[in-house]
Amino acid sequence: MSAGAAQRTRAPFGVRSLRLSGRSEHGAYVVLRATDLDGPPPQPGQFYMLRTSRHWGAGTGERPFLPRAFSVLRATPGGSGLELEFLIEAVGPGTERLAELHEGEGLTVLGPLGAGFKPPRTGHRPVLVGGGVGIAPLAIWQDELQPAPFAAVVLLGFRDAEHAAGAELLSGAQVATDDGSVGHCGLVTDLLDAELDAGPPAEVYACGPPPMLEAVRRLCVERAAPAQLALEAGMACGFGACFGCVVPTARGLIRLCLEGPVLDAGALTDETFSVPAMGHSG
Amino acid sequence: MSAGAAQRTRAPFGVRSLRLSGRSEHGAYVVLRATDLDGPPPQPGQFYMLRTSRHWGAGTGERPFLPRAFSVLRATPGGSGLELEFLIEAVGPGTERLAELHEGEGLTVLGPLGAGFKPPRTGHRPVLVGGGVGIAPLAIWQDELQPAPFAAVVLLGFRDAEHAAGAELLSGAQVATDDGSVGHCGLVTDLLDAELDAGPPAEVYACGPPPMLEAVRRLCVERAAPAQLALEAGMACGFGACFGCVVPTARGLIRLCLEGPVLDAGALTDETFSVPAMGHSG
Amino acid sequence: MSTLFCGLELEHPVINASGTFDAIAAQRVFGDALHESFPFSAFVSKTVTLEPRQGNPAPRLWELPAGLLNSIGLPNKGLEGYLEQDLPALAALPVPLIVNVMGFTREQVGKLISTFARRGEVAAMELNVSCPNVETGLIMGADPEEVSRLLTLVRPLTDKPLIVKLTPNATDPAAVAVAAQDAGADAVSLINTIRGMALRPGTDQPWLGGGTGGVSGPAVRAIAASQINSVRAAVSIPIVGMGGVASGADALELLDAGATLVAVGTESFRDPIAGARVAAELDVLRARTPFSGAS
Amino acid sequence: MSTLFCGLELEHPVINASGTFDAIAAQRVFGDALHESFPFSAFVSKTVTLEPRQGNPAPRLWELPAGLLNSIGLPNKGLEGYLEQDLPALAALPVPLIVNVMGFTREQVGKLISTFARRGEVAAMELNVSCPNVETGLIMGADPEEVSRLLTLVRPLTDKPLIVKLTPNATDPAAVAVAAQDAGADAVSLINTIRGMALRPGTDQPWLGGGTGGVSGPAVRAIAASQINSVRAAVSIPIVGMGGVASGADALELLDAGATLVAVGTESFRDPIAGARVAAELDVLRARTPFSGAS
Ligand SMILES: Cc1cc2nc3c(=O)[nH]c(=O)nc-3n(C[C@H](O)[C@H](O)[C@H](O)COP(=O)(O)OP(=O)(O)OC[C@H]3O[C@@H](n4cnc5c(N)ncnc54)[C@H](O)[C@@H]3O)c2cc1C
Ligand SMILES: Cc1cc2nc3c(=O)[nH]c(=O)nc-3n(C[C@H](O)[C@H](O)[C@H](O)COP(=O)(O)OP(=O)(O)OC[C@H]3O[C@@H](n4cnc5c(N)ncnc54)[C@H](O)[C@@H]3O)c2cc1C
Ligand SMILES: Cc1cc2nc3c(=O)[nH]c(=O)nc-3n(C[C@H](O)[C@H](O)[C@H](O)COP(=O)(O)O)c2cc1C
Ligand SMILES: Cc1cc2nc3c(=O)[nH]c(=O)nc-3n(C[C@H](O)[C@H](O)[C@H](O)COP(=O)(O)O)c2cc1C
Ligand code: FES
Ligand code: FES
Repeated sequence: MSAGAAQRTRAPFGVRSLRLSGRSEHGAYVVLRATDLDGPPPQPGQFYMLRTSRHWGAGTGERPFLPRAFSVLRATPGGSGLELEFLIEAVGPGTERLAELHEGEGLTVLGPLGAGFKPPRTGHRPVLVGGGVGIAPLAIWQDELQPAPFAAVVLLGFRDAEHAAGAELLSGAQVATDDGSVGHCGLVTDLLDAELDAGPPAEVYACGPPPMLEAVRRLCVERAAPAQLALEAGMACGFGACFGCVVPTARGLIRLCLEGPVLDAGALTDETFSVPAMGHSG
Repeated sequence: MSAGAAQRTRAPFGVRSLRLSGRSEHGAYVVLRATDLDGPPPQPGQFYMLRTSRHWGAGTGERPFLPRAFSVLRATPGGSGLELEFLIEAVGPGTERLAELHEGEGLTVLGPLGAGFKPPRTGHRPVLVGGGVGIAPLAIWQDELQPAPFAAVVLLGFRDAEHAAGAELLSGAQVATDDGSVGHCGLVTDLLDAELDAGPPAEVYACGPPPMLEAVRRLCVERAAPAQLALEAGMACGFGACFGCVVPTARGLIRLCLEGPVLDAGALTDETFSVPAMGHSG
Repeated sequence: MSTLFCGLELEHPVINASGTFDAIAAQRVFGDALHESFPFSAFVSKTVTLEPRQGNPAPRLWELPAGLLNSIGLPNKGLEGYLEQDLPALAALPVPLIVNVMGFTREQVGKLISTFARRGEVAAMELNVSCPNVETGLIMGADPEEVSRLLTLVRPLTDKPLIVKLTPNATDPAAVAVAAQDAGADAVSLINTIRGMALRPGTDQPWLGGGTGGVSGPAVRAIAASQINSVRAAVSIPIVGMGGVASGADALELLDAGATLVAVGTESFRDPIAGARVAAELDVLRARTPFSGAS
Repeated sequence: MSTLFCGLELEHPVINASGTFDAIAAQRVFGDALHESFPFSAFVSKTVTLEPRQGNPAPRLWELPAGLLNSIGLPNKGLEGYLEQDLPALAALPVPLIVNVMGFTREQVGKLISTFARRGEVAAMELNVSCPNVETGLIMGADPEEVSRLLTLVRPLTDKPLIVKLTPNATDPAAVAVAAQDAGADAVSLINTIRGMALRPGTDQPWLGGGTGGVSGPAVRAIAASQINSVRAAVSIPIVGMGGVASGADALELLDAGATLVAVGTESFRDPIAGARVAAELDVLRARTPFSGAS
């Protein structure tokens, strides 16, 4: 088995329809909670393909049609099963439809999929860097990381205050906003830059829009800090069937749904983030 | 202007979204009520093209896509506009979606469309014959018909008791059911047959499944009773644009949405009801 | 957003697709409002043939995922009937009139073209060589040489703009477009409907009275965009783009693919004023991205 | 509901469409459950070429109304890589293996066919002459003579069933099917994806890294049914029908149109066990209408 095997929980074969057990709003974001009776606990950084069990389609441009990929935000054992949480930013017909789902309605899921985060190397302190809705996989990762020997440092960047409301989903986060309305005025990579200078060697975990990930990658290469980046790509299937989600890496084009979404920064190249992307907001 | 002009109220140009002000169930049928702020009062026998304002699509077979035709069941002046009512039997993806609409949600309508019923000739008593969901246009017609010199006779046929619950939407109806669970065990045309023998000459108004309309037509030809039949055909547009809704008549193929849906029985031929139809249930 | 097309100055770049809007019927249904807010910047008639046609037997429609399958079969009153009964009413519309014609022989097409050439009410003609419901349409329009021979005969018969409507049911629509351009067409329009079929559920018999039919609507838009793009690369004459346009964004995509005008077809069935909505949405989008789809 | 196809006894008539299910990847993701409830009655590999291919640059996907536009570009490990890395795992699947091959020259196809002809793991071969993403695919498959020449060369190289996969981007797919049959094909399969395109919103540049792509999904089903029906009328060899099958009713429609097997493609992306659901729904429908689609 490969080194990444531990970060991959296998998915039940086929979609299953879960009941939405909760829905909450956090500024620009919606958190959906659904009860998973049959699924195994996911690894932090893994994702699910989601769609609403009814009326998935007929939105703007007669879409959505395919399911959409979402990082697991949290997974906690509940009374009747696993409580899965997802963080949704409505940016198009699929996310809009998901964001309007009501408690009690059905959420059709496939997952957990992909490979998640690997634990920090010995002696390295975890530094979590999130941008926008990319904070999602960092929440479950913060939950699972041991507080000792190092508590995780959490650095989050957002566009404005409305988005920065998402920071409440993690604990002890330092925040940067583009418009300075909350925290540091500027980029979250400014915070990372400073953080890399402070204390023992860092292992960086990052998820966010492509320009942010590219900046994190460059910074970590410069500082020789190991980094694991959770990427995005347009996905049709999520389980390696369509060959659609490729990203350029040092090993050539790889299927992100299968080999990622978490990839070592060292495996990436200058081209990785040059592909027209899903358009995440920071 | 042609003789039928009076039975045609012109529609506002373009669809409008109405708010659903009520929804009730009557056995196998659902009645939707919506407040029409801008539309003119329809003529009995006219119809509307309906769709839900949201999530019209993505049902069984990735349909519906086009709007669906519905006879107006009733139109009554309300506090803030006209209260339009429609009778829905869920038989496929479009009617299923409409039938699940909730109060307060949007109903997108185009109409009133087509030409409705003409008043009975002098000295003729109106006999209304409905089958299944075809009772809809007869309800508004019964409301509008003068009680003198003749009260309308209402004969309704249904499959079973669940469907016969729809009879409560008209007053004083005689009912026939296929399974004999309510009223006469047999066809509504049995009732019509008897009714044509009783009293002064009848003018028949009928709406229902093609075999019923064909039986009514033959009966009325035999008895030389004038009859106005409200037909159905698959429609894409409802306003004469697609040339899709043709039915064979003595004048050749005519667009039902434009020349009908109410047609004089005398204009029809043996072929009229031979076209694979929408599959109304009796 | 006024648009110049083959010498016609149109108020905006959105017209109707032939056979998807009957302005005379619409006036009966909607009254004067039709003229007051006419949704298209030019009106294209349903295909006119020399002789009257009943069209195909019912049923003529089958709903598809995000689309429509039809086999209408080109019912029309024939040339005489059109001239007498329809032309006066269509000439009164507030926009230029484009007459769509089709013939079963080159001579028939010639007769139609030369007749309309003499009518001042007619601003331009669209030549339907692409209807998948009628034998000839398919064959003429799929073969560059057929189109070339046809145009050579009929092009000299009129000074009015002549638009050749291409069939998508061809291995290489761009080659047909080149043949049309070389033989003097002023513009091409595409796509017509794509040949499709539905079976009566649970049987091996076709649902449609006409057997096969043509697919239209959002389901075909990406196919239309591709064909428009490849025709754009092959010819320099203007293109009327159509196929699944339901919004300003869709219209912009076909314009960006290479069209000068876009036509709205099936979407008008869902809303008779769809054309006006598409034009308005397009206006907003173009104001946002000023470099895009400039006419 | 067991089905006989070219001498293979299959448990039901639903297989996968080439390139839409990677059984090796699926095993990594879903584990043993994949083998325990394998959704298809035969497994068709993604297209194998002689040399390894990276495929097209990203982005490769664009969502359409009721459909998908893709330009994957046939990435694969090449013949050697397939034989070494994939064949052993695919041979272990609980169903017969059909290898899909494509070559850029007739000689390449010959090499592929003769190699797989000698492999006991391979039950049948599907010859892709129809992929719209790679120059040759389009040209070979659209021309009856090209197909005839190709088959004449490669048919003698194997006793195994040879299925020719047709392109829908042709004026007359039935003529190509006839050519394939006459040159010894055991079956034909259709439709492959239909050429389509999407533009990067607000620009005149293609969204897809490969420029154009292929349309699949429910949006193309009526087009598939029509082509299957016209091929059925022209040839007597069995047909593998595909294009937009998402339910048992869809599968039944393609069977009734003339197919012996149906393949599920895009729908597997929405649910990896879609094939099994389609087969089960089909079973129920056929029990209701016993005369329909008998194999
Ligand atoms: C592994 C992974 C994890 C993710 N986790 C999260 C998460 O936790 N929370 C979250 O909110 N999002 C997450 N995303 C992103 C999410 O999947 C996308 O936002 C979603 O797919 C957008 O779908 P949509 O229909 O709302 O918008 P779309 O319009 O489909 O997509 C938005 C973007 O896609 C492109 N696009 C536009 N039209 C099309 C089209 N027709 N076809 C294809 N692309 C088009 C454009 O670039 C557009 O900006 C994740 C993505 C991946 C791959
Ligand atoms: C003038 C008029 C008035 C009407 N009034 C009423 C009314 O008051 N109340 C009422 O309930 N109904 C009424 N109808 C019928 C109603 O319009 C149909 O029941 C409705 O369109 C069915 O749509 P659906 O999506 O539910 O079912 P569909 O599945 O679209 O239609 C059901 C039938 O259509 C056929 N069909 C199946 N699939 C397709 C397909 N893909 N494309 C086309 N046809 C298909 C079959 O024959 C099937 O049995 C009226 C129809 C007309 C024309
Ligand atoms: C019901 C219907 C009737 C049509 N009739 C004609 C016609 O008479 N002549 C013609 O050239 N095209 C005809 N077409 C094709 C349209 O003009 C247009 O090319 C096609 O529908 C694609 O556009 P759309 O997807 O916007 O509908 C017809 C299309 C439909 C749907
Ligand atoms: C993402 C994707 C990849 C495909 N790859 C191949 C391929 O490698 N070889 C091939 O012959 N067909 C390929 N196809 C075509 C399918 O096998 C099938 O013919 C087509 O998708 C229609 O079926 P569907 O609508 O069920 O998807 C591919 C289709 C898709 C959507
Ligand atoms: S999303 Fe289909 S292979 Fe990755
Ligand atoms: S429904 Fe379109 S013409 Fe009647």
